[in-house]
This record gives sequence, structure tokens and C-alpha cells, in this order.
Amino acid sequence: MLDKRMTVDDIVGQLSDGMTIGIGGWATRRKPMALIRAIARSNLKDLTLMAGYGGMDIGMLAATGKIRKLVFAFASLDHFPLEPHFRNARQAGAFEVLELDEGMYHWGLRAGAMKLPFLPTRVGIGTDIINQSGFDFKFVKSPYEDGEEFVAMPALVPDVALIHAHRSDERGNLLNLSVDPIFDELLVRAAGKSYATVEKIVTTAELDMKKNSRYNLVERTMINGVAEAPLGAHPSSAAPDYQLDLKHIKTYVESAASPEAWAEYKAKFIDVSEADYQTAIGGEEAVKQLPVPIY
Amino acid sequence: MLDKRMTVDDIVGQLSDGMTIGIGGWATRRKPMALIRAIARSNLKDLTLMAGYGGMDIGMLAATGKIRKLVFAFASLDHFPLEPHFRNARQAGAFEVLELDEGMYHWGLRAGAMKLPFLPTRVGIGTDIINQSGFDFKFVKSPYEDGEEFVAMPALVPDVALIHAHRSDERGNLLNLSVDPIFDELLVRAAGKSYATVEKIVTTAELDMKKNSRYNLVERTMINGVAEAPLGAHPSSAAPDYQLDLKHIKTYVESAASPEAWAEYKAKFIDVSEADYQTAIGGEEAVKQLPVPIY
Amino acid sequence: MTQNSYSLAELVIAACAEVWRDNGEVMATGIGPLPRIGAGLAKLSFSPAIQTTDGEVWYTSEPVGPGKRNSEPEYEGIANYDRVFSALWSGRRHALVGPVQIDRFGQANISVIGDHKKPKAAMLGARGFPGNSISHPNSFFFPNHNKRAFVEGEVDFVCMAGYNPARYRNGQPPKGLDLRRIITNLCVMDFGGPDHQIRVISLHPGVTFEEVQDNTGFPLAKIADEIPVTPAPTAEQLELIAKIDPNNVRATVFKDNPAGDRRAA
Amino acid sequence: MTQNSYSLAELVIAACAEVWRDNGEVMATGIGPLPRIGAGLAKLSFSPAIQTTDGEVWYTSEPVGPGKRNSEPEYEGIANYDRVFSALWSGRRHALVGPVQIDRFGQANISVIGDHKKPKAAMLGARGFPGNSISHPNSFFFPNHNKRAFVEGEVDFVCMAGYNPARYRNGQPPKGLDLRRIITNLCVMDFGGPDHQIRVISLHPGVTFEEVQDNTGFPLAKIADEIPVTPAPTAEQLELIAKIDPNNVRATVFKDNPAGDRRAA
Repeated sequence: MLDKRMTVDDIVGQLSDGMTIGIGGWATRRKPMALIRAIARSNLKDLTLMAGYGGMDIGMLAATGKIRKLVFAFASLDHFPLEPHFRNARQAGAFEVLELDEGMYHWGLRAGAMKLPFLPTRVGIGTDIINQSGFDFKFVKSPYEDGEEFVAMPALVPDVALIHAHRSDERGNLLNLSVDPIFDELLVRAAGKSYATVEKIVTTAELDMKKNSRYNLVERTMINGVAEAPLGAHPSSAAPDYQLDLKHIKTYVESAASPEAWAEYKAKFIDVSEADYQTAIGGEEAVKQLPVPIY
Repeated sequence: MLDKRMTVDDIVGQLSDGMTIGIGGWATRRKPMALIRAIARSNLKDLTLMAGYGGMDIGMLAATGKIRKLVFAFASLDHFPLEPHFRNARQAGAFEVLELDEGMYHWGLRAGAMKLPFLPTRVGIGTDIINQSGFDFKFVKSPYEDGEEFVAMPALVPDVALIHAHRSDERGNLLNLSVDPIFDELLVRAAGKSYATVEKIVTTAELDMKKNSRYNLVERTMINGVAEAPLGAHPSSAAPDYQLDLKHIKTYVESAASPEAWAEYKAKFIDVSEADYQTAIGGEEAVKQLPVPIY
Repeated sequence: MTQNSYSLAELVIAACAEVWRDNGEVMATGIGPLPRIGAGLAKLSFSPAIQTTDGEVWYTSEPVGPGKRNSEPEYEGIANYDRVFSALWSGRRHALVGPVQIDRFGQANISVIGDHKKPKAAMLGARGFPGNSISHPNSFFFPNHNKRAFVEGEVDFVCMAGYNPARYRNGQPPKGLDLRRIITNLCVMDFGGPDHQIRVISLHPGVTFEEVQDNTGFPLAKIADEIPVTPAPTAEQLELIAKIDPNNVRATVFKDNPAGDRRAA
Repeated sequence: MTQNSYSLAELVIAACAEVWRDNGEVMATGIGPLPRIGAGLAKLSFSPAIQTTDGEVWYTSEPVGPGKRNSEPEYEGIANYDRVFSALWSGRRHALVGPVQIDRFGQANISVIGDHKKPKAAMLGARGFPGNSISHPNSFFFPNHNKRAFVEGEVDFVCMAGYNPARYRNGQPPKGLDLRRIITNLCVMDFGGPDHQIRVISLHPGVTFEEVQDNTGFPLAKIADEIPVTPAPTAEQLELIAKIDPNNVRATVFKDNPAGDRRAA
């Protein structure tokens, strides 16, 4: 039978210098942090990061110098509105950016998913989004009577998409059990290849697909590999399995205060195995008891 | 509080001659048949019907002479592949048609939902779809290096959308409990106004939205009115509440054999109140026991 | 309860609520505690049809204020990320947001201060501002009305489109562009001056037009020679505000939680 | 089991299965009993990665044959309507469909016979044929190989695009157009002749090229002067076919369920 199981390091082994990597999730929700940490401690360089709805994924790869260009709509830790490592790197001019509207971003993913070179939109008109050096936006005119002119949002096509989900079987049949799946489905469809970390790999029967059909993120033909990575989204959330870890996020935020603070964070939480990481954050027990945050 | 409850006749009272009416569902699934029957026995005329995934909705309104123009991708009763009343009317040249690909149809709805005049697609290229007298399809060229030329699918914007769902509260918060919601959400978003019949109007608490969030078809701001119409999709299905009625569909199919057969069907099943209709089909008990069809 | 017993925060909340009057059935998004409580106030009084969320992903039957909750609210629908865009692109939304900078055209910025390539201060990024601005009505809240917020030239990075003809290839913004009101700690403004010039439509009690103009980087219009005073929240409104915000988060927005009528100070 | 103990239906099923060989991990859609059983056969033998459905809305772990089921299959994923388009527009699908007409260009029709405005026979409508044809590989099954199906000119209404340069503004079909095979009651064909001319790649046992050509409205190419015989299903394949189709629906497709090797008749 089809067996797509890999390790986190196997997945990172599929990446190479200069690639365009798309990251799923949203700010502090379902970020594939086990993969981000593994990239952060790898020798990979010159990545173009597509992280429209960015958080620590952007910050951690910015702080470890992995990013050549960033395509994004925001970087935020939500309860901590500004992403401090992103901020430091941006203010140092450390990488190129293409800044997009949140809706343009998934509209570009949709173009990619549909194998179209562009999709028309009004979004961006009248703003500096379409005046950036990061991309030469073109326009397209309605051929019908209205004759309206639109921004031609180019397809966003990552070489590889990395996402975190809750369950998978060996074949890559995925369940994303969050209330809000965000745009992970479009990201996967847009990408050349897609890899998912999941909280748990189970049998196909245990997916209970008949009950969970609306949580089946995407068909397995779109998933090239799955790695079991329990707590793999930490310190972002993988609700309902666990909530975000505000205390850890605070520690992370504070690590941006100085090179020394960052070195300490990195030594303790990035340059370690995932097993040691889990010990450092208090173990599964502690993470599963994190309280539901208030918005 | 907001109270959007109406009767089936109230909804039909919102329609007028010459309107463009979009119909939800798919062939034999969740067709708003109580509304279709009410339109069939009304004085309405010259309707443009948008029923991409058509079944008895098209057939019944064709047989009662309501259609001036039909926008569709197919008309079928699935287990009975050909829709006989549609067939008779088409072969008599009874109305204009704009025939679309199934995907173009919902792509056009998406354009309407997004208030865009068109969306680009390759679909239709090389076929007679784009050579019909029903619409003068224009083309649009990618402004980027690829320079590819696309069909500009025009927005589909019904004046009114009519759909059938399972539950609603008074405010129009809807649940569509089917495994497959088809494209009813896009239809509602594309339309100027939208009305839903539902199996049952319940309290907001009874919607159990926390459990059923992925079945919440669309936000209530898009729904102008809801009418309770138990068995309102019969003889199409509203699974899981009830399955399609193959025996009734067979009776309907046979009614296309002659004007006399149709007059008999019409007298028994259309020119009657919904209460009498329900009696004529054997009552709720019988409908709820219909077997799951095999595909 | 005397006439003056309301805070500046409560005055602002009542002024925020007004932006959703006669909006019909739309998604009402208020970013930050005062706009959010304002949306709740509108919903509980003159605009019961608007849809508000729990600040995360649910539409709720009753408004949900900021901070801790005593019980789970009744959810009436899902407002997931995808659906927020569907709603906003439809135009059936009115957002009241808090940018960092705004200019005479209503162009607003939350991305960077300084050069976009190497900013002096990197902030959030454009978020959904570009799409919001040309799709549905938008209003603004500024807790500190000053020239760093109301800038003299254009904002450093235009995230929200405004009424700046030079920014449009045909000189005209898309028809969805509809900037409504600006509520600050000093006054309420709209875009009703000549050529959408920003104009003061009410001054908070004790504030003068000169004070507002002195703290604004561009010339303001007036609704009338005698600018009305921003209406004080009614006793009923104050009760509803207290109901929506039992945690009294509103008291933490302005330093020392000043009174709404500064003539009384 | 002797060498000849297979039906024409089983021969066709084995030939249908071949279209999914070396396709990688794609959605395999077989419309009608024989193509559907063929997809199942491919999945159970040489193409285990392909995804097949229960004929309604579910991807299943094992192929589901036509007709009554003894137990509910294991569902591995949802194949709802929206997702079918996502899959097909991605190109990761190969459909084997049964049109009413096909022409020398591979253009296919299920809409009308006669004039589109007032047809002699109105059928289904274009369904998803236009999008399928330019997005992913497609193959065809015709139970009755004759000149009403294989028409002389163009089909009456082109639902599926084909290799007809006159139909393209730049003379070239979109790169997604990829017509693969045609399986009939007489032979297997592909589009491998000069300029995509339809050519016979195998003849069912006992069928001659002349018989095929006489029943086709346009000239056919040959893969070789000596056209191979369509391979008989192996004993293992026949077992798998019986497993996928326990209701023996395959026996009802061709009148009197003829033997696969008509030389034996």
C-alpha cells in the first residue's frame, strides 16, 4: 500500500537553497513549528518565504538568516501584535519583501491552485501595495461593457507547502480539526509539492471520515508526505488538541531584546531535538492543559 | 429581534415577471421543490432560470411554460439520466438557452459573489460553449509574460436565489446538513436577494452552531427570508433528513409521455397545496423511510 | 447619575456606535476595545440586525465585550477566515479600525514608518486594509489625535486607499471606496467637506476646533461655523455599555480614564 | 479456466484499466459500469495509488463496484462537488467517459443531436466535459462502435475540446488537452497518428481493421501493419474483476453478454 510517512528531517531534506516555501496556518494558529525549527537549524539558505498570515514562522527564520525574500500580508503574534524578530530583521533591511493584502494573498494562491497565471481583483488599487519594487503588478481590463480595470494578481506558486494538521493516515488522508481551516487547502493546491506534519498518524478507519468529512483538508493526491510530530505546532495552537502557549510566546518575544537573549532562546529551543524541545516546554501534559485564550 | 420568517407563497410573492431566478441543489439533491411547485402554479412568466445543476426544477418550470431563457450545464434526474420535460421543451425550441460547463457555472457565480464582472478560465476553449448565440463570450489576455488568452467568464448574478436547507433560526442562520453542500453558498452570494426553504425552523440554540459550524451555509446577512417547508425538497433528497423518491421520480418521468399524462400529474401534485401534496406522496412517515439510493 | 458622569471612553464608544446606524444587516467589525464595545452598543440599541463576533471566529447572538467572560456566548454562525473575505468583498461589512497614520485623503497605514525597504519602524504589514478600503464602508478610531497620526503629507505606506485622485489610473476610486467617520479623543470627523475633505462634525465637550486643527497635519473643514458638541451617552447607553463591558476594559484605554466632558475638569 | 473463458465486457474492462497505468497518484473516474470496474482493476493491480470513489461523494480505500453493496466501504476522503473541480483543474485526474458522439479530432458530444437551438434530440447538456477536456487526461468508452458515434464531420455540439486547430485562436489547444485512449466493443484506439489522428492500437479478438474502419465515419491510422490483438484479461485479472463486480453488472452491458474472443463463436 501507499506509505507516505516521513520524519520531520526527511521533509526538510526535500528542501534546497533558494526554494520558495509556503507556510500554512495563521499567526499563532497551526504553524508547522517543528518544521520551522528544523529549517532554522539546517544549512538551508536564500529561501523565499510565502507566509501570508505570518507569525513565529517568519520571525524564527528571519532571526536565523534563512530568508532572502518574504511574501506576506502581516507578521503578528496576535496577543503580542508585533513580531519582534520580523521587526528587527525588517528594520535592518535583512531581506526583500513583497507585501500583500490578506485577501490578495489567498486570491494568488487560488490562481496557483487553478493553474491560472493571474486572477483579477480590485484589491491593491489606490495603495502602495501595487507600487512596491518586489513585483511589477500589471493590470487587466474587463472585456465587457463595464470596461473596468483590475489589478492582475499573479499566481502564488510555492515550490513546497508546509502545513500542520491534526490527523493523517499513512496515505496522506488528512484531518484538520480546527474550527477555522484558514487557507491551508489553497496553499497545498497551489504548491508544487506539499508536506504535512500531524499530531498523530492513525489508521484510515480511525480517521472516521464519514463523521469528519468536512474536516478532510484536501485529497491525498495533493500530499507528498506526512510526518508525525506531536505538539508540532507549539507554541502556536493546534486546537482542539491544544491551545497556544502565551508564556512561551512571551519568552520568544523577549528573546528579541538582544543577541544574547536570542542565543539563549536558540540554544534552548531550536538547536535541540524535538524530544528535548518537548521536555524544555514542560512536556505533553503541560501543553494539553494550556487554557483557551481570550480574544 | 430580527424575524425573517415567511411562507413559501410570501417568497414567490417577491418574484416578478422577467426576473432571473437562480436555483440551488443538484439534479436530484436539495432542489427547493416546494418553491418550484408554487412558481409552477403562479402567474409568473418569462423567467430566466439559472439552474446549472438542473433536474425537476428545470423540467417542471419548462412543462408549465415559465422559462424564457435557461442558463444551465445539464438537466438530469441522475438515476433517470435524461430530464424528459426539459427534453420535450428543448426539442420544441420552447426557450433560449445558455449552456455552460459545470465548472464555468460556479466560476461565474464566484465572479458574481465577488462583485467582479468576469473571471478568466480556460474552460470553454475549443468547444461550442463559447460559440452559442446565448452570450457573446469575450477573451482576456494575461498581462504577464505567458501572454495566454482566456475565456472571460461573465459574472452570473441572479436577481433572486432560491435554495433548500435543513435548519434555520428566525434570523436566517442556516444549516445545510448534507455531506455535499454543492455550490449553494456561491449562488446565494452571487444573487441580489436570497430565500431559503428549510425542513424546520428552530431556535438559535437548537442550531448547535458550535458543533455544526462547518454546516453553516452562509452568514445570515445574505439571507433575506426563510420559510419552513417540511419535505420541501421532495421528490429530490434532503439527506440526511430524507432520501430521494425514485418511485415518485419515475411517475414524474412518465408524465412526460403525453399532454394527458402531464395534466394528470400536474392536477395531482402541482395544483394543490403543500399539505395536499404531502398527503398525495404518502406523508412524512413514508418519505422519511425512503431507502438510501445506490450510485 | 448626573449629566457629566461619563468617561471620555464612554463618549467615544457612543460616537463609535453611531457609525453603524442605518447600515442595514452588515458585519460590524470594531477593532480595539472602544470600537468593539461601540458595535455592541449599536447592536443592542438602534441596529439590532448587524452581526458582531466574539473577536475570534464566531458570530454571536449578543455582543461579546473584551476580556474575560462569565459564560460562553450563544453562537449564531461561523465567521471563519474565508468567510470574512466573502463578507467583505460583498460590501456587507462596515469596519471601524485603528490605523497608525492617516492623511488628508483618508489613506491609512499600519505597515511601516519610514522607507518600506528598510523601515524606521516595521509594524504589522498591510493586513486586510487594501481590500477593506475599496470593498465596504470604513471608519477610524484614533486614541491620540496628533500630527504623528494625522500626517501632513501622505502616509508612509498607503495600506488603505483613500480619496486621492493621483492614486487612480482614471482619477476615480473604485465605487466600493466609502470612508465614513473618524472618531478621536478630541472630536468626530467625516469626509463630507469639498472633494471629500475631512471635516469636523462634532467636538467633544470642552474641545475647540483650533485645538483639533493644531493637532492635525492638514487643514480641516467644519460642518458649520458652530460645530455641535459630540452627544453625551444617554443613561440607557451607559447601562448597555456597562453590560457589554463588565470587565471595564474601557477604563484602561485613555490614561487616567478622563471624564468625557472636559469642561467639568 | 480455459484461455477463452472471458466475456467481451471483461476484455473491455481490462483494456479500460490500462488507461490508468503509470498515471501516478490521480483521481480515476470511470463513468459507466465497465470503465468504473476498469478503474477498480487498475487500483487493485498495477496502479494502487489512484483514487476512486463510491460513485457518489466519497473516496474509498478499496474500489466500489456498481450495484448493491454487502457492506459500507471504508471512506478515505471526501470527493464533494467543489473538490472534484479542484482536483480536475489541478490536472491530477484521468476520466474515462462515454460520450454519444466523437469525431476525428476527439471532439465529443453529450448535449444535443441536431441544431442546438431546437435539437432533434436533447440529451444531458455539456456537464463538465469542456473543463475536463482541457484540464486533465481523458479517455473514452463506446459500447457500440458505429458511424452514429464516430461521426463523419464534427460532432453536433462540441462539449469536449479536441485536436482541431480551427477551434483555437492561435491554432494550439491549451496544454492541458491530453486525449488518451478510446475503447469500444471492437478495438482500442489512441491519438497517436500523424497530427493526433486516431489510430487503432489493438483489435479485439476476431475483429478486423476493415470492420472497424467500416464502422467509423473518418479514416483511421494503424499502430502497425499488423495490429496487435487486445490482450485477454489474465486469470488474476478475472478474479479481481469478479471481486469488484460481485453483482455481475458487467454481464448486462452488451446484449447477450458475448464472449471476448469472437473467434471462438
